[in-house]
Amino acid sequence: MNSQISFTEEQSMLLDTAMDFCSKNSPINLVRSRTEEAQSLPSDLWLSIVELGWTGIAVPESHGGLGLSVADLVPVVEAMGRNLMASPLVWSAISANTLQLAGSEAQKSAWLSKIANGAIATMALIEPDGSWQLSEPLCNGTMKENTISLSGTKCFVQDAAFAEIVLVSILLENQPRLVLLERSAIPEHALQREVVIDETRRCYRLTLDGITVTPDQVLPETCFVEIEQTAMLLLSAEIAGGHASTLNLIVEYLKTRKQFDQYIGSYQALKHPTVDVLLGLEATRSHLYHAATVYDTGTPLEKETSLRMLKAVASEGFAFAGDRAIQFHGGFGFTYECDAQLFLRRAIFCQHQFGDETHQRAYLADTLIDN
Amino acid sequence: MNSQISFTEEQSMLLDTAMDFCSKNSPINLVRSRTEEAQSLPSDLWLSIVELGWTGIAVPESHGGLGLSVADLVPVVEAMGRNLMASPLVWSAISANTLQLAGSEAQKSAWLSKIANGAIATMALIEPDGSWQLSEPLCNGTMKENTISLSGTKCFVQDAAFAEIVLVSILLENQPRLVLLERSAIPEHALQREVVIDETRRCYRLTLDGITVTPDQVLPETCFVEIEQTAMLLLSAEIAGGHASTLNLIVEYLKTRKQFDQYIGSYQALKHPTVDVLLGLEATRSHLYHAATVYDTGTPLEKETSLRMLKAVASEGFAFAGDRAIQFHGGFGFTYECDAQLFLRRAIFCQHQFGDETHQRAYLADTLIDN
Amino acid sequence: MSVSEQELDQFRVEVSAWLRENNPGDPGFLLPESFMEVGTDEQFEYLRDWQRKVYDAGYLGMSWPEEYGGGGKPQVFQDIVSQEMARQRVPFMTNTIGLNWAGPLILQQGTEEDKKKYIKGILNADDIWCQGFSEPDHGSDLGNAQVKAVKDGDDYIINGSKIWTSLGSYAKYMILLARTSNEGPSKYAGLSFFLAPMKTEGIDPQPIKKLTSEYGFCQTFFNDARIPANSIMGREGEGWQVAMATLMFERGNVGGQAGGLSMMDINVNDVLELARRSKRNGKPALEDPLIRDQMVQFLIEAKSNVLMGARTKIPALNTERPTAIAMSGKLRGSELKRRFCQFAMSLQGANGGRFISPEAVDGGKWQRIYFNSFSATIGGGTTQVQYNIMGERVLGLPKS
Amino acid sequence: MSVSEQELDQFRVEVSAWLRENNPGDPGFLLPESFMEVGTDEQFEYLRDWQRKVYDAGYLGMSWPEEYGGGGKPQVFQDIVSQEMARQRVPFMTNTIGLNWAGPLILQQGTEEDKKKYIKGILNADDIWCQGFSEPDHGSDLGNAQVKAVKDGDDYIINGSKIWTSLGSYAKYMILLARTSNEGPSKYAGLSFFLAPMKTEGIDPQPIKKLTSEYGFCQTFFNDARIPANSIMGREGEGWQVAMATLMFERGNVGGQAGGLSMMDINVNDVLELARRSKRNGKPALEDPLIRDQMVQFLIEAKSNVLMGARTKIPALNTERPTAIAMSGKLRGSELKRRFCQFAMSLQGANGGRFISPEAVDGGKWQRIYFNSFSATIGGGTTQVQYNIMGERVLGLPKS
Repeated sequence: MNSQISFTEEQSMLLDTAMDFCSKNSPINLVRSRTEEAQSLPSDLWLSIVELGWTGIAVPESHGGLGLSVADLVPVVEAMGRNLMASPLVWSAISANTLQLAGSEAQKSAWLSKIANGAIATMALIEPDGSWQLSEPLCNGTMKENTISLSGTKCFVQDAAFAEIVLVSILLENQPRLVLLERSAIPEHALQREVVIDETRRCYRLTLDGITVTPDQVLPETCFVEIEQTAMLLLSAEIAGGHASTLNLIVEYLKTRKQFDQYIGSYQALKHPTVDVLLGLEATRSHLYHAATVYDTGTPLEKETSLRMLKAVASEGFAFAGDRAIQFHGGFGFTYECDAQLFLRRAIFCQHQFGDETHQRAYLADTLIDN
Repeated sequence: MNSQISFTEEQSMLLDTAMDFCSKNSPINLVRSRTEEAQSLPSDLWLSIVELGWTGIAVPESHGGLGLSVADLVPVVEAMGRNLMASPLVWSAISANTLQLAGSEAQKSAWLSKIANGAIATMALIEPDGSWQLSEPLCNGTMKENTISLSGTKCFVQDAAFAEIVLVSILLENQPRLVLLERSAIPEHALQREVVIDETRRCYRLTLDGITVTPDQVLPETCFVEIEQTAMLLLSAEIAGGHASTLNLIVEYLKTRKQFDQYIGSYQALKHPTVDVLLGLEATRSHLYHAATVYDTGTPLEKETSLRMLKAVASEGFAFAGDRAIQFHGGFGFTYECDAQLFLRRAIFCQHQFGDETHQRAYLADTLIDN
Repeated sequence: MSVSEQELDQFRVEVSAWLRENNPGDPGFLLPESFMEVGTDEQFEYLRDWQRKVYDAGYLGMSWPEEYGGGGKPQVFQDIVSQEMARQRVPFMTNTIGLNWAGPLILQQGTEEDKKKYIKGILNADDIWCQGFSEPDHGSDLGNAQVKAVKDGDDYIINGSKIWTSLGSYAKYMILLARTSNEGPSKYAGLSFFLAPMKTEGIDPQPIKKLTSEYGFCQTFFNDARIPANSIMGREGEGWQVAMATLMFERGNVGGQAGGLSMMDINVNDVLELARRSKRNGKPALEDPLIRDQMVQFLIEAKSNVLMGARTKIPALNTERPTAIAMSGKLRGSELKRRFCQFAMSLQGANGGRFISPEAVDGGKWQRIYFNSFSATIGGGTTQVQYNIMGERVLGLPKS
Repeated sequence: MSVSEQELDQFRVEVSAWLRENNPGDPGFLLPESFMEVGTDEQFEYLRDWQRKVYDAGYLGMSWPEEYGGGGKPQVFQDIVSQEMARQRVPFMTNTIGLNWAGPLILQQGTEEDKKKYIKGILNADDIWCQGFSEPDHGSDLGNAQVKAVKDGDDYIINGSKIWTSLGSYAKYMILLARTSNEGPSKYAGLSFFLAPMKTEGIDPQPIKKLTSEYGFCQTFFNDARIPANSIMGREGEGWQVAMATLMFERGNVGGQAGGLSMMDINVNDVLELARRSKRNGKPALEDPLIRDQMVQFLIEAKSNVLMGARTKIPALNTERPTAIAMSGKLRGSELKRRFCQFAMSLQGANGGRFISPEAVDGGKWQRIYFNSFSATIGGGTTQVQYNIMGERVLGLPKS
């Protein structure tokens, strides 16, 4: 079995840059105040990100990007996760990757360079039933005289209100397909902000009823497997970062808070589970950089296995870390003021997107046991 | 849902008597030396048990017993379990109960009073595949001219070498049936001692090939459900007792052993899991006496549910306690000399008889969720 | 006064019908699960109105003396009301501290004047009560309370702060444990107990935002707040004994409470009910053997807790460690709840990531209960402290 | 000396063939999994013969100097042999202490005379070695060793006892850490290191019966045992340094070992293989979704451990807590093994209750490995102590 991890000098430098940038631009007080803003990230900060070239990492050079892989975004997203920085970067990148894999030449030409230059793109994949089966949308498209009328509801569409395009999965003539919706095609009332547990995020409900598209807005191919894989990889990168900061938060409190005249970190009842939080983090980061390695070089089976293992380990570990962070902060942990809740909320959100650990293990059983 | 526990003054007295008798007659040094003997218990001690009337508890008064229920044996078996006393009592009682429920008048008359008076009876239910499905034996009986030829192998037949009768489950004309084998019908070579993890027990493999019985040795009825239920109840009583003593063993060591100049019981890493061992015990004993209550008074569903819950909780709890007992005794725990291994061995044996916790929960899911 | 079975049965029918007819129904916003979680005015008003309605119908404080506003009936009537309220899942009685702790305490130890002054307002929810025991820096160590009360003429002057004051912003009175002396034979001897009027200059309850982003607790600051000297309960220096008597009511160790439902009981059966209507990946969640197994584990664990309770009633089955079950109750119950809430979220697929909103499963109730469940694994001695207590007091292990 | 890929490939083919032909096969009794578990004469003889055969074929100590009995070849040849032995799962080399710890130590620090005297006997298994580090009352605290060594003319007189001496009854030599002084700047300065001849009057290795009911360790008693003064390694008072050098070999931190398989590697893939051929209640175990899920959890956990190992090789991904992965290796590995053995037993239905015997699944191997797995969760610092160490040294938490 492939157990390779490769990490180049360039990736290492990117990680350092990203860690530096995110810690400077996403201190915890700003993370908190940004939850009150309309956008998850101020526009000028998004521009800085664009200037750093991160929006172009996975866009081909022919379309003005760096021509690297989506997996090369992992260090950046991990750094963002560490600082609870929310941004449209992940979904813009997944959208670009989707266009690259499944779009027409015209669609690619129209949008890839724009995305590389900071146009926000996002995807509408999930529906109100919360199913993780991306290739089984219930939303529908009905073709009539060269016009496709859409119907149904999408949810958890991240940053939709600020996106220039939204790639939407629908069932068209009983086939799962992707269609490209431009901002102008989405009436204002069709987007409704959703309340999600992670307050750093902006999610929207998108009501498709009444929206129409032309056939050339349908992507000629689909790539639901790749979309899911990319989402699992980048979501897990975000988780790994969040997990690392949760550990630091716990350790810091355990070192400084006293109860019954002793630092609480001297109690094994807190110390040992904190070691479990550490071991979970070490596991997640190891799976993460292995999956990132395999993402571009592995066989389809290796890719599938490494990503599902990653998402399972990452989801479980971060949820545990967040839960213990609240508990170990005692009464303070019960308050909104304590940062532990920010991480627990992030953990719960990420755990339930694109398959939790039970879901992933059920798939892994099929690949690992039956093959 | 029925959550009753009733425990009469008589049962309370029986528990006291049994605790007293077993702790006097089964000190740990004798438990150890008895593992080397042919029989699990010296004959004179068995006679004392017979004199106490325990072998007659569940035998009807009409056959010289006390006419109580098998459930009334629970306090006795718990007390035996506490002192790791092994004896043919449980299987003699289950055999008597089986005869009472499924035997012919002739079979009852021939054996029930003998069992009440101390004749050892046992049952051959399990086969080499280790299946817990009692009503699906693979051993066979072929009828020819009023003679039934048996074939196949039974195992885990407890105390078989000392039993006057063995009730054997077979497939006869494609129906699961029970036949009564008298000692004289079992050739010496048909019984072979088996190595089991619990060294206090005597288990035998019984090769049926070549043994024949007459049709009047077949029990007219079957009662596999009741056999399983009685076995789960009494096995769990034994587990509850063993679990209690394991806890005491751990607590005693944690209070007296020092490391790094502190009593090891002051370390939360040992103290807190020991509390879990305690909580497991409290759960098991609560389920035990509830199941014993329901055994005679509950509906079939309550009986089934309470017994499977009991066996699940008991199996898991004792196995955990035994495992931790070894660990918490450190280097000493790794030696045969430390009593922890006696309990762990007992725990593993009991866990794997008549369904472990996963098995029980699968059944419970069907009754609790689908009804 | 003996009551016939028939009379009781008839009463139950009557109460049940009244509740069915008067159940205030869905308010259109997510209600709190207990008085500790009342975070908005609309929640508070809704609940206060409901309590008043129940009292006006004669279904609250039924066993309290008539002369102070109670019903003067045998306790059994009130018990029937409480059972029916739980069964029909009507909202709880929000003046919990008054009804269950302060009220019974006043009836037990208060003067005639106290009873006349306080009891009726507790029952009809005119006067909301809160509790001032915990302090920011020594939550679990009540005996170490540091809020100061200094006698000055006809007043005590109070300084310091109390924390986790539920309903603090709505309360008219606080049961307050404060230090009147630093001398004396022990730290306990310096404590006194007050029925402090909250609408007093210098008393400032500041709502604390919880991790749920709701309010529901206050930190109450005292800055030279003058409360009347006769608001003391018992004598100066007897505060610890009064507080312990209060805790006996709080923990339900003794009767005397006004009754009525005091919190929404969320238990594994609610989780099972959720599971029955949940789908994962478009399929009924309860078709998944792993979910079934987890559900069964929770059902078993809950049953264990019930059966342990049943066993405590049989002394012969509790000879060795008679306090083990009672002392572990909070530990077992609170941890089970925390875990079954996690499971409840896992039944929701992507919707597990929602929070309080109409789109969320059950309005986001499960996410909120999960967050609120930490109040029980942390408050009143954390789970980790409970483990220590069990190890040391029940098993006799050496101190950590 | 550079070796061509082609030469190596050819060598691998040759070794592989030799092992296939000479694999001693099933002895008809259950073999131990490591030298720590050799409990009967028949096991010992079988394993000693096998080691000798491997040595005689030129496949052991291949990189050790020819003049002392080694092969004088590049290390890579020995590595190929070790890999092929693991792959073909032939029995392990039983003189483990000699081959991997004492041997390399002697080659590194011994005199010419030492090398001539000891090395060949280590390789051909004529001279079995054991280790005398741990003592009954302070297992983990090596620096606190209390066995006394007092110089008396040309001898040292040894008194005290050592514990967990594997192969103690078969050993000709022991690497012995003993106290030659109670003075000096620290407890470490009073220690000396000996290559003690075991067949000495007053040295009495007493087999310890393990929880498996097998033997495999001794407690070794020293009663005025006289060993030659020149059996000391290094100088008096330098024992701690020599012991630390030995531990570097033991932990595989430095190379120089004779090679060959030193224990049977039981891992999750063996459990998976067991699961594939197991039936529960007559049905293939791997049809049960709960068993599948548990199996997957073990496979993931094992993979995590492998990947952590891979990540340690990339400094840029280990900047924050560079020792976390290495220091938690024993903890992770030993606890995983204990748990997967429990799972392996649970696959066996009623047969989970068997023990070492022909009727048991795989001869009772899984029950035995489960029991033996405690040697790693207890020995060398219990899991609980490892957690402390991780918390304090890696996370910087205050001491317990």
